[in-house]
Amino acid sequence: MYRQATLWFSIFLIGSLVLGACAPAATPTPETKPVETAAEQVPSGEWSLAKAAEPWRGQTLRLIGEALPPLEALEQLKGQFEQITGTKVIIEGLGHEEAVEKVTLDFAGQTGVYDVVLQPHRALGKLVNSGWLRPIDEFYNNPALRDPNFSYEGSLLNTVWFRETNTYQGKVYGLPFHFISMYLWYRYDWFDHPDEQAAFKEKYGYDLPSPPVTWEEYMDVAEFFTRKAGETLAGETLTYDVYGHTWGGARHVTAWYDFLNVIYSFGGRDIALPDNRGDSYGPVVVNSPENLEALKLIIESLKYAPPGVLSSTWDEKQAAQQSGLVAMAIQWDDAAFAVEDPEQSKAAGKVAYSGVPIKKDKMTQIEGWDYLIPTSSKKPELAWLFVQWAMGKDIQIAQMKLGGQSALITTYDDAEVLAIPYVPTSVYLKTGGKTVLSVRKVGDPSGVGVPERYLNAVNPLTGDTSVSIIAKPTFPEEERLTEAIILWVNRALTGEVTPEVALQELEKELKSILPTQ
Amino acid sequence: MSVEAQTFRPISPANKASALSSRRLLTYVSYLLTALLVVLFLFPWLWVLSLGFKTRAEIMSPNIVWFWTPTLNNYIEVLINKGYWRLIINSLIVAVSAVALCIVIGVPTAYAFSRFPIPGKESWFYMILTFRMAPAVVLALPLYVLFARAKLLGTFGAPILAHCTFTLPFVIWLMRSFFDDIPKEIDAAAMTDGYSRWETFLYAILPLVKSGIVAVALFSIIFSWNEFLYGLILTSDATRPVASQIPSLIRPHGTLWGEVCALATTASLPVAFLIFALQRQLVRGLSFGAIKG
Amino acid sequence: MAKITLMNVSKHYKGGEIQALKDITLEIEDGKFFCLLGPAGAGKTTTIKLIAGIEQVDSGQIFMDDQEITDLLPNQRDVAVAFETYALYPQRTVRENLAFPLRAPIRKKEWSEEQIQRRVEEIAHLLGIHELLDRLPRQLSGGQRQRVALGRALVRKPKAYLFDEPIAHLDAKLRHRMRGELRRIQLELGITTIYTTPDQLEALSLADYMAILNEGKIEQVGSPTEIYQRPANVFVARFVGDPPMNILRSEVEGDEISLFGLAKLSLPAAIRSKLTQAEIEKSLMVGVRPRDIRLVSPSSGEALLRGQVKYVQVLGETSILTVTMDSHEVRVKMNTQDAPNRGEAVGLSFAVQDCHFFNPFTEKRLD
Amino acid sequence: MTVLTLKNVWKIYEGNVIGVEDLSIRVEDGELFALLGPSGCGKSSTLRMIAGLEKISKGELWFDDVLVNDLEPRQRNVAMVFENYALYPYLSVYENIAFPLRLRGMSQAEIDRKVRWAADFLGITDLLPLRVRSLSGGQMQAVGIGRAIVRQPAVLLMDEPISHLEARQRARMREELVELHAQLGTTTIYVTHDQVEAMAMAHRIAVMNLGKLQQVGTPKEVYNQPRTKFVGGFIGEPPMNFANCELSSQNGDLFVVSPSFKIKLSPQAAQKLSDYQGDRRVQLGIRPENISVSMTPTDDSFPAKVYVTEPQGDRTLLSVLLDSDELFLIEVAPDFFANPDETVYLKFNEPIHLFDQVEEVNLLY
Amino acid sequence: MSSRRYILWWVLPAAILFLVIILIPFVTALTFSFRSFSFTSSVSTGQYIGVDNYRKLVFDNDFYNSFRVTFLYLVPAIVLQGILGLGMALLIAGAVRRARVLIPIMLLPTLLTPVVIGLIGVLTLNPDFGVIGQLLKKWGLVQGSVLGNASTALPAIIAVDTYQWTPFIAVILTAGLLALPKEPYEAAQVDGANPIQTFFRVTMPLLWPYFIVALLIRVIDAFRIFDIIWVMTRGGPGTATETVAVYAYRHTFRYWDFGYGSALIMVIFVFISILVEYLYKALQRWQAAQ
Repeated sequence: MYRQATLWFSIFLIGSLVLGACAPAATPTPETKPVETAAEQVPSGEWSLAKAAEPWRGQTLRLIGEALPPLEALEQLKGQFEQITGTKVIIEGLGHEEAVEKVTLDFAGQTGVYDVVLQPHRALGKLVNSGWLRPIDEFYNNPALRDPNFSYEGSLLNTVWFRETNTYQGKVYGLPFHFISMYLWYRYDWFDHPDEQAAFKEKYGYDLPSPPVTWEEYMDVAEFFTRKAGETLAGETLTYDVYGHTWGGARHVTAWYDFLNVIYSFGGRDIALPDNRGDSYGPVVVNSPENLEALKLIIESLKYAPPGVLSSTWDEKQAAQQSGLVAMAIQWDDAAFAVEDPEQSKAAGKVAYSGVPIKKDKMTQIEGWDYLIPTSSKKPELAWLFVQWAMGKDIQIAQMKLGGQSALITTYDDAEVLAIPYVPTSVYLKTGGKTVLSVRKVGDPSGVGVPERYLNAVNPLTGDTSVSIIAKPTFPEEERLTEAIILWVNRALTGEVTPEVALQELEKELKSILPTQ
Repeated sequence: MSVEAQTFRPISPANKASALSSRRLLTYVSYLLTALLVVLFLFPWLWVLSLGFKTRAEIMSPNIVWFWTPTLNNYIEVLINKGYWRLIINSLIVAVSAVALCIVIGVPTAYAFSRFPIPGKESWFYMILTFRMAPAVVLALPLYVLFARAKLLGTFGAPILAHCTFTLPFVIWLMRSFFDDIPKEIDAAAMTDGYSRWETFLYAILPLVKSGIVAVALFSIIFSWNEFLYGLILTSDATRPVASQIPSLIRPHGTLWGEVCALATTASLPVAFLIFALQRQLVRGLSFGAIKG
Repeated sequence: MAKITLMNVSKHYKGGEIQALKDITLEIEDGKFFCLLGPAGAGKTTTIKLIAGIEQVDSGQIFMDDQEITDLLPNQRDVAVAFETYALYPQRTVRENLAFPLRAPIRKKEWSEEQIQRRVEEIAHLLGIHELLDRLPRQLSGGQRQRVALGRALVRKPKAYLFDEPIAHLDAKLRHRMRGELRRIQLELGITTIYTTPDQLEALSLADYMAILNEGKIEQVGSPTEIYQRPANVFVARFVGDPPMNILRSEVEGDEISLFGLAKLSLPAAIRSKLTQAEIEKSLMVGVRPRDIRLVSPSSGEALLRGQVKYVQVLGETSILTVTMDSHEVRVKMNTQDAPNRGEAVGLSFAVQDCHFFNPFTEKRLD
Repeated sequence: MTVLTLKNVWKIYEGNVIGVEDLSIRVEDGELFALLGPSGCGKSSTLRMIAGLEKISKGELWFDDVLVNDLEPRQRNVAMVFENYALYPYLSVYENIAFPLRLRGMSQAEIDRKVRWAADFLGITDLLPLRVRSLSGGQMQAVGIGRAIVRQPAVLLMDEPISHLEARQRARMREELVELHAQLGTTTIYVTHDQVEAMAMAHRIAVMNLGKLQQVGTPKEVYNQPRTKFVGGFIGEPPMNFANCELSSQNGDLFVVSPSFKIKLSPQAAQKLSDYQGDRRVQLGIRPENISVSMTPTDDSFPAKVYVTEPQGDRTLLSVLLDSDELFLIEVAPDFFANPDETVYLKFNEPIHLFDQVEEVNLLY
Repeated sequence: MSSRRYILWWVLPAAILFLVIILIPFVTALTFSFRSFSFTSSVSTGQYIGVDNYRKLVFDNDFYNSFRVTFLYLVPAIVLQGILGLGMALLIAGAVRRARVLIPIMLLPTLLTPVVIGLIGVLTLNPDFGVIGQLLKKWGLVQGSVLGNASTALPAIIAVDTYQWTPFIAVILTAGLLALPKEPYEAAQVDGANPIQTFFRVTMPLLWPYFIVALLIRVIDAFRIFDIIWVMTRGGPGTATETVAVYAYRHTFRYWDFGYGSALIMVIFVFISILVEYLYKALQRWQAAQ
């Protein structure tokens, strides 16, 4: 019986040698062909999209991305582009992982199905390294294709952010679809309630911090708001247990982001990235005292989180916020719209937004999704024109209103955008603490604006109130690092191993993944 | 003999009565258990169904919501606004075509395996069976490349052929055992009656395995209907089966539970209907005595 | 109508382990009723299958008239087969089963729908299954199914009929009737018919001539009378005739033979000469049919053997006695009225001209 | 050892189909009793009711003095040999025979002893380790019997146990079963459709047809004095011939008249018919051996046309067509020969039987 | 028959399809396993590296763990599903008339795709929002999260898998029960078996082939299916639910390491083919014995 199995195996073995030649090249290395522009010369007269797109009239453009509300906005608005250019745009929206899988396979197979792909910026290294992405400079610098009104220099909220999310080793590969950061979300109706303030003061000897800006305050507040059903909270009797905060405890990417928030704030890093650049390799420093302290704090904080915390991902975190189960959480700003949506959230209008608590750094981490143009696309110019169009103000505002996070400064001129409760904090964080659209004082019933306490909190690292922007790796091994960190953090959170062991093992594993160590 | 004497002592009328009532009790218990099982297996499904009529706030409530005003929003949103009703049609096209193709191709092959002296027959057959378990993960990339070169990506051809990777071995495997159960004399009779091999297969043998084919097809359709990875990576939005689209409802700002449930329950209806319509054939086909391998 | 010839046909099963037919050569004359008689596993069904083309010969040739058909497909041979296992199409009604051969694509032009229906009715009447025409095979008893199977063969007029134990599952009375009918049909149509049966009575009743098959070999070919009266060997002698012929091991003592050492019988001259030819000196096999033995009083001088009645099986008019002497058993067939009771002592007597003599080594007939 | 009594037993199936009608039989202790009839006559239903496999719709079934109507089969201590053997296909021969003993939790040693006894008794000791699949029909039958006798049941039931065997083997098994019964002495009920079997083996035979009991008697009784036309036709090989006739009295003599023949009844027969008030149309029954044939007309003979002749070794069967288009089977000497459609002359010898056209009872019984 | 030369025509379409969509891709994947072929490595170039991937695999403890987990998942799941499926089948087959209606209803869970089943599992088992999770919490059966606890996550997955697949097994066994021969039952009744003895000594042995078929299908699936586990736990907490399928999926579709991923799958494939062959042979032996 074993003999037969091995027989088959050897048949395949022989077959594989024969067919090996037919197999696709393992790493396709297409050279980046110079763009053959139909309109090479500078057009006479004013630039217009219709004219620039003339050669592709009647063609179809395919875009793929994660099915997020801003993508739906794009779907709704793409008609404008189609009308102007006489092309057809097909937008495919998939789940997060599915979008990544499908794009990678499409690139690996060099099928050229997609002209524009939306990918998380952390995939840049993988995509560039495999030769799958076309730098956009060749379009950007081509007057025939570039809208004179569009520029990524000076028009974006933050150039560091842009460098991190859209460039790789000096070349620009895309434009930001999503420019996102994490902030501390809290129920100001509870925090600002006089009964609660009094009770807190009595218990902890200092005023209820609204919001907490240090991790010590965070822990106190988390403990304070953890209540049983039947107890009173903000003047109401609870029908269910309420918790101070929630966390991403499952073996899921949520845990990784949440972990990074704390270690960055504690001054720790997983990889010491030179120049704070994600595309540069640095030494593995994950097993540091700061990180250990951070990890222990996370574990400690789980006492004040709902029972489901160890299996919670961003869905459960979001649900905890929406259902009024928790007093605060650290969450992505592109998810906030759903908390502010009264259709699905009991907390709508009762939430204010602050930054991640401070230890040694007042910081935010960088994240984004990009519009990218693959080398396999057969009509990259049209793709570029579409991306450029999508970066237009109207489109950006429309996406913003559906829950997107625009990178464009001009988006925030719009009055309606400014009225979105989480916008001021988002912009404040993304501009490194430079732009303050509005300020929220304690007791302000609107909840809109950067909380005064956080605004005034000093960054211990710089001595001023600025916000540090922390890059994450984008080199090809990034995904493996992430998975490794998720696994060991999860093991530490569930108590399978001690935090010390987790970080030691993690350090070993990260070193084995990185080629330079 | 003493043993018999013990076992077969005369039974008094009292014992008789109790024996009778215990039999009746057993019937009632079996009814009760059946009902319990139905509830046990139906309840979660019904729960899923009910979630489709709830808002996210009602679904993700810390207190379970038992009574609520049903909303059709999830159905409207997912089926009409997102246009996913088309995906159910896609699923039908893919599953039915793949299964039809595999039946058309696989049934004669199974017959050949059952009847003809194919050299190395059992080894081939075992190999077919083995490949039923070739994981999609390993075949996905090669198939993707293959279909890209054949310009099948974005057409229904790609998922249909990909689903054949598991449907074809399944069909050949099960159908062969159906054929094995049919006496070879039937073939012999038809052939001496003047029918060629092919005519014999068509007129004499196929009618016999009709319900077997139905059963195999139904199971294949279920497998195809539930397939995820091929349906995802080998399709475009125009050809994607519904199962593969469901993860797009898992979003960082919260899974669209209502829509997931609305879509999932709606998507299971066509197959449920098929099974319901063909249940007689299904039971007959399965009890052919043939799925013994 | 055709003459069918088998030339040196051999057939193995299970990868050569089991030899079903060993070098069979047979000629079945045109228009004759030919019976293949033999016990289960003798190779009867295999022979039918080879002639029908359902199975392939390992070696040898098969001819129909002068055309070699060894490699032809069954549908190219134009023979009709009635299978012992019926092989009815379970999902078709009796009517459809009977019409099936006529509906074969190759006969599309020959038979109109009306003709088919008429023919089916005709055959159904003949076989007494006309009331069952709209039933499915599973609603029929074994005997009824067998008649349908037979009907499906008879519905056509092929070059040859091949019947594989076609009436084995009918009840006794019907078997009598069907036997008569089959014989009549064959006589009227004159179609070459090959008929297998394990039942010697059937073969004797029906056959123009017959072959006895045992373990893949032909033991004897001949007319029923020949075979019954002059069995070629012990196997045939015991196989044909009911109850089987008593075979008595005997010692040769000069001109006489001694039966079980109990009785002496003088040898006919013809046999004696054969004995010397065959170099048989001591022992001999003597066969006596149960019908040829008479019961006499044990004390009478006529009694060759004396024994005790062990069983009496009443079969109606006749009874079969099993008489034991020492460790030997002899069966006697006689009228029930005259039958003794169980346990009675009896004497047996028979005439030497009713005896059959066989070579004890080759078991072949001596004269 | 058990006396088995059926009192007015009915089996009524769904849809009011009557399987067994008002059957009363008493089977004596140690008797070998045959239930004989064509398929569907109710004999198997009867047996299955005795086994407890089917419920008795009406009536009473007694084992000695115990009413067993409502007992489960396992409480009746019956053993059964099934037509299709009903062996446990997944067990060896040994385990098949041991099965009933294992159910009773007997010790291994005890089981071994009994199984070996049964196997030895049936001469199948060699087969014990084999799988039942590899056995021949006869061997399977032996195993089925072994399983039945291994626990010495009160009643042994046999349902067509040898009907699937070859003729030659069947003849031998008949003797062996008789021998077996003689040694065990267990009350045995034997169901068969083969009258030869019943005749050859049974002490007494109950002939059934269409759910109704036709006659109970010893083999000789049912052969010589069939109570109904059915029994007459069913028992005997080749079967009894029947002809539609009319009774007519002429000059004080009673004649049986048909288009083909006219026969004068014997005085004894006429005596029996003296107070017969029924239809004048009757059926004449005569066994094949009681017809003599000659090629030339004689006294009392009448002509018939040869249909087929069937030589059978020690006899020849002759089928003839009467003028009334009735087919008669006649047993003639082995050397008899006639061509088809040739005319021969028949003469009926005693005994002849006369059956009522409607009731089909033997008027001369 | 001299149909030998026609055999090819009967099997040709299937053979071509089989070759194109299964064999060639499979062999292609096999060639991957001899290459260094990963998109998430800056040094991987796709070159031929012999059996390095296989060598690496020998020292991969997580791989061994995934095998262990697979069996921890497979064995209880199959036992549970077998027992429940049998119970269900016995009840359904108890009266054929009831069976007709029940079979489509019973199959409803099977019609929810594994992804959905997994999602529903996640939702209902959540102690904060889910109906089952809350009940478990209320009854004190599980403290905290079912899926976040290494000792309860795998049982939870088994439970969800059981929910989905028991009906499938039940349908196969129902068919088996309906097709069982009557005779051995009657023999057993007469032989004196009570209902319990009948069940264990007659029904079970006769039903075994059906069990083996169900087992075969489920074993194969257990090595293939990753969707339910991926959706529910992604192999977590820790690696407590990381089966070989999940592990291979992670390497292939998370790390984009086609070289190592293919090597993993080839080894798994050989392993299952041996397992399946063993089961298949057992099945054939069983049939031969009947």
